Amino acid sequence: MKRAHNDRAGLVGVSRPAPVLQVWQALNIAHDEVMARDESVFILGEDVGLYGGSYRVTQGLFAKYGEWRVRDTPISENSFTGLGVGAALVGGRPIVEIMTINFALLALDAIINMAAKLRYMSGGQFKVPLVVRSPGGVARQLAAQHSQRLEHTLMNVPGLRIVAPATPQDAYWQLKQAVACDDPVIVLEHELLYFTEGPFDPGADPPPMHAAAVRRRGRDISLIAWHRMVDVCLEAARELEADGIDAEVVDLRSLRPIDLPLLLESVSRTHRALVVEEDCRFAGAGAEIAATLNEAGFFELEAPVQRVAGRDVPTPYNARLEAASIPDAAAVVRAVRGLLGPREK
Amino acid sequence: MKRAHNDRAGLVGVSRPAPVLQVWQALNIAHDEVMARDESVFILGEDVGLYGGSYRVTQGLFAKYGEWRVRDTPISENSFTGLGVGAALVGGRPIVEIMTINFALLALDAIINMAAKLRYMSGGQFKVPLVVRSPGGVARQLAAQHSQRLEHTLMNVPGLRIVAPATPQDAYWQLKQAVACDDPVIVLEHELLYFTEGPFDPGADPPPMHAAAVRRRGRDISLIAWHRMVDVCLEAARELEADGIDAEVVDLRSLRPIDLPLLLESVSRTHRALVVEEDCRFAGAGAEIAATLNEAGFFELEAPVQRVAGRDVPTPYNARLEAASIPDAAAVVRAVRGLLGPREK
Amino acid sequence: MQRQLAHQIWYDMVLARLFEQAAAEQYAQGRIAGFLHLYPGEEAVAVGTLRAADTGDYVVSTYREHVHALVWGITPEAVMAELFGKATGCSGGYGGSMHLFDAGRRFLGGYAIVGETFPVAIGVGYWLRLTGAPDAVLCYFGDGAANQGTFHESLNMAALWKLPVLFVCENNHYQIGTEIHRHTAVPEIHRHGTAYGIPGRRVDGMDVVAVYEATRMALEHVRAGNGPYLLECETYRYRGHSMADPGAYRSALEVAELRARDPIDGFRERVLHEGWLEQAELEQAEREARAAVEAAVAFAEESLEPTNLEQDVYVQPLDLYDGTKA
Amino acid sequence: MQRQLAHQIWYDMVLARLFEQAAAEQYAQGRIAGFLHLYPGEEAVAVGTLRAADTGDYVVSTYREHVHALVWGITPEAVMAELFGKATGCSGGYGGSMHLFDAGRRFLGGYAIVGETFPVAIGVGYWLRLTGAPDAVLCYFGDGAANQGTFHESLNMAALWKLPVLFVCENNHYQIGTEIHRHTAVPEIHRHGTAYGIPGRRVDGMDVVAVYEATRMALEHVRAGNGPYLLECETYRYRGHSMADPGAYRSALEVAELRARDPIDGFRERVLHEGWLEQAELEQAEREARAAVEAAVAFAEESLEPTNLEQDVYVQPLDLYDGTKA
Ligand SMILES: Cc1ncc(C[n+]2csc(CCOP(=O)(O)OP(=O)(O)O)c2C)c(N)n1
Ligand SMILES: Cc1ncc(C[n+]2csc(CCOP(=O)(O)OP(=O)(O)O)c2C)c(N)n1
Ligand SMILES: [Mg+2]
Ligand SMILES: [Mg+2]
Repeated sequence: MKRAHNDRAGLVGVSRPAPVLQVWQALNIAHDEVMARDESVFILGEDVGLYGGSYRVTQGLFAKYGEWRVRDTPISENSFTGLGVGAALVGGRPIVEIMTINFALLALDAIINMAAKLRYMSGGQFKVPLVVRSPGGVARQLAAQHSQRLEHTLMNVPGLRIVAPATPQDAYWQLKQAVACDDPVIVLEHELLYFTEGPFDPGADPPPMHAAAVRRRGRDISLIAWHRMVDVCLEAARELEADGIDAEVVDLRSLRPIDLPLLLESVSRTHRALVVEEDCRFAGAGAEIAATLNEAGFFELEAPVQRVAGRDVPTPYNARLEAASIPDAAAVVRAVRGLLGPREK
Repeated sequence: MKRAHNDRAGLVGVSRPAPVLQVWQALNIAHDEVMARDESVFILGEDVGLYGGSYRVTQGLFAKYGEWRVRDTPISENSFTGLGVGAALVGGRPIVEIMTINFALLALDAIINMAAKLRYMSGGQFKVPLVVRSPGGVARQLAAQHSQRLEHTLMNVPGLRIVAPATPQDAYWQLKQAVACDDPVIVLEHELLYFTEGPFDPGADPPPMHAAAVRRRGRDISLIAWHRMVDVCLEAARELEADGIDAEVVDLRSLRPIDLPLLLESVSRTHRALVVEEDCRFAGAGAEIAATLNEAGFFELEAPVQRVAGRDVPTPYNARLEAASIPDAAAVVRAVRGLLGPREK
Repeated sequence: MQRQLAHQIWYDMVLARLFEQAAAEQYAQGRIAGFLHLYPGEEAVAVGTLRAADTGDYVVSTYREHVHALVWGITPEAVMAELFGKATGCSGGYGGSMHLFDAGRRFLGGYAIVGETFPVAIGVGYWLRLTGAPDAVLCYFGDGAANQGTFHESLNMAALWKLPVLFVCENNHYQIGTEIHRHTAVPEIHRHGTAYGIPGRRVDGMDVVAVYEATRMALEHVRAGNGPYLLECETYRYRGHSMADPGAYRSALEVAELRARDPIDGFRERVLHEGWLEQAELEQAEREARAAVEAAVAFAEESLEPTNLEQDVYVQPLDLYDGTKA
Repeated sequence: MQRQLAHQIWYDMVLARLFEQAAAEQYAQGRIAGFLHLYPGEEAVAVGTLRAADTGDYVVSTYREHVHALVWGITPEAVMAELFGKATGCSGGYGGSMHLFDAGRRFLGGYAIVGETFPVAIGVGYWLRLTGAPDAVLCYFGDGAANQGTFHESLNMAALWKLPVLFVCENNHYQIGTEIHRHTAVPEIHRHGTAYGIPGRRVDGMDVVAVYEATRMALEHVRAGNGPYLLECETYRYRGHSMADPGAYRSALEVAELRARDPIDGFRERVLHEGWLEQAELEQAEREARAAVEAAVAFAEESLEPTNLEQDVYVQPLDLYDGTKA
């Protein structure tokens, strides 16, 4: 017997429409919609089909679209990502899921040396409408080899676009925008956000794919973050209220490009900024954000942009050490006090 | 008949001692010395043996030390780099040559997920005395896939050390220090520097492996660079003299860690800094240097650290476009004038 | 089979099963976290191969390596404490379930990226050849790992340079939820050796005696300087891929059929039938194993956690500016 | 063999040889830079295989691909202009010798990282299967490339999903300075197909007729829905690996022996012996080829250079702050 919800686009893995969804559900719906609309879209990756994806994102799609459009692959990351590149050159719009970003280290030749460069190297003859999705970040005690963050590596690559949705609504919008885009887009997802709930309105008008969003207005400092660190900043902002500090929280949503106009507008009001990132501090993504904002926002900033970031260590397994290796709200609060304290008193 | 110079350590590929050597010769001598001294050192890579290395660096060593200590490998970058990791765990001191850094994209799992993490993940049980050498950078019209720079990617990895020698003397010193080091060290070489000449004194005392060096003293601005951009800065500094601008030029020599104390000392005298890098600007190595220097040197700096960097494009084949894609002395001069001009007039 | 060996194997197999059950329980109670990959059903492979090896040999394993570690002599205490993330664990609490190490015992991990065991193993093999050491390397990998590029690259180099590596495929027919016929064009993994001139064979991985004997032969080949060997052990995992996987892609029938060929039950019958050991001895060993596992859990629980986040990133620490020292 | 085909093949082979000679000269004169990998000695492979293909097929080649491009119909002008880095080149001067492309002709490169052709080819093959198109993909690679992990990974997927890909090994016995017995344990590359159930054969790559016929058969197999095929062409390059390589690792004797089996000389003899063409026709074709190459050089020289550095990085340009717009 066919499950009724398999027949309606937008609801493959989710049993009924709801104003509140989890991130994986929003991604699932987005996949279904783009696949229903455009036959050139297909998905490939490890266990995306029969299994439905490690984080359920592709649940139900294999049954609905069949094995040629939802393809379970062997453990051959470089080659199946490169398969996506080849198919994109000749008319396909592949969505490659790399099971976790840790395994993307094996596929960087396909991403960096092929997907990102083929258009330019061919003098503009090809488009490469490839989407590579991958969960990453520090989750729950997955240890050093499974807690990678590759933002900094991918950000440096001309030819790529990178989005980093943190909410169900953004995940839905940005995945659809990524698939519609004729350039290769990396969709970085965070392993701890898949089961986060949030408001969801498929009918709402999306902002541009690379626009940042102000999640909380504030006067005294701009906290700049993405993925899970947005929540960490919001929590810190609530704590800082007690000190009479009114923090603005910006969710970048995109890492290449960075929405610099929005950041400049924000610091033109707050005059101070702190980048909060999960990745190791040294040469992390935050370095680029801080360096550019210092240059471009010089006349607005009262102090150089500071960073609160992960410690420069591989991620330890032990829970306490793991927690200590990445920023939490307390660390953000401390840094903000350090930045504002001496000047305000 | 045995060639006489094969019998003397230090002169395998070079016919007689000289006060002036090219970078490849200095590297060749360093290899020979460490191999003669320590039987646990062995070299592996594509064409490092019979052929003597693409840039002659390992010339003569195959004949002298035999195939087990100078091993020609198949084109299997991830596995032969991983082979180096395995051997390093059990007592070997392998020097892996990755023919060019472009191919290191294939070996990043071995470097990042294994070499850099094994000591930490094992609770400190292992040392990983692995050296990975690789030439990179924009050379002469090698086009997008062969003009990669991976500084930013490797810099972000806890567990790695990175050196970037630009002179024969530094190449000699730093390779020997890298081999002596019990941590994995990446030796980034620049393809256009192998045949650069410079003074060479094997008896001189080396500075610490990660120390930066002031190549030119100056009062007005600190130009911070490494590899080929050091020469570009020196050339710019000479041009700037005409404007009455006295630029200091710092050769970083090391990218993880960065010699921050030296940079701070430099800006404490110059009060302005410009990072000059060949890599693409967005999220390049310069971002980290600028961001940290802005934070740590805030009270010394009169303006935020600026960057002159490669354009955010894949490297084009055409010679003129290629030249336009990376900084030259004129670009550095322009940036310095932009930085100093308005304030001095 | 010698009495003593039979006893050892029996104890190993029972300990393996009980240890993994305890780990599952501790995970359910929240004392173990992360990805936990268990071994029930596959015991005969680790036990049969490792009991055939010499203590001078090196072992390179995957993220499903608790049993390899135990058979190789890492104490249940040290393994369980590692799963608990304690400082007394065999990786000091820094590695966890997927990264067990014991340098002194030549137990080299514990690799969680599929396909990493191949290059590490040939690296050790290369070093053994270079130094003329008599030892061998046992390199474990799953059926799914055989599709990773490193399999091909490393087996070629192993063959080319005649490295003393025994490649052991733990073919449990699944790559998480993907059955072998859906991930490998030629699912007889041992046959892949022909592309490198590496001899190999398939053995019933549910029969510990068969695995033991095949390993002895294979290691003789390897030690004699003939280069690598590829031993494929057909086996089955009873549980999902990890604690996060309910294993819904397999039919109950399939699981039941395979459970009927349980390696522990099979060995018990064999032992009693051949008269290698008495029923009472088996029971006594089982009690000892159970006590060992209980002691391991207690030890892990009581142990302290590691406290130094920055330790052992480098042999000589680096001093990176972190914004707090200015 | 038909007269017309024989004529075409003759012209292709001669053009190939003359084009590469001209490229070498232009390189020596500094009009071409970068890495320049030439094809003399190997002509029969590209010509024999590509003349057996249909225009609807896709071609995926390496950095040693000038001749593939020429045979596939990219004009000598467009190829030479690309080597000169001119805007009229087949990649607009952005790609150079190693990155020739022609989207309209389904010529998909031009990959300079060894082993990249495999995943690209299976990607195209996957798309062809998905859309039910009748076309095939020709995927070129060298003997050295067979040791890259992507060879293994991609051939497995090609076999698993029966993708219409003809893998053509240009086995010239060298990976730059490393002879095949020193880089591959089983140097009969076509035999590697057995690890994936992919049929294959070895053919004399110095004999263009043999290559042509083997390719016809192989493509029939591929087009009939049987999945991939692995054709190994044994050949030889007369020059060093690239213009930077003097080729000192080979003996003069070895080179002389192979030159004695020159594919162009061989085909000339065959053509005359079989009476497919007259001597005068051969000479006439040679004159035409020579004229075409001269015209190509002149065209390349006169052409303008590309001027826009930032063009075509993206379909929709990104606006990254670069420090000059503040
Ligand atoms: C390179 C890489 N890709 C994907 C994964 C995720 N993953 C972990 S185990 C596994 C399946 C491995 O199957 P197999 O090799 O048969 O070993 P088994 O788990 O069955 O013992 C996958 C896909 C990984 N850890 N590494
Ligand atoms: C991944 C990678 N490693 C190394 C190189 C450098 N390199 C270029 S061609 C080549 C040899 C390739 O040999 P083969 O595949 O036999 O092709 P041939 O050049 O003989 O046609 C090497 C090592 C490269 N381009 N890519
Ligand atoms: Mg398996
Ligand atoms: Mg070759």
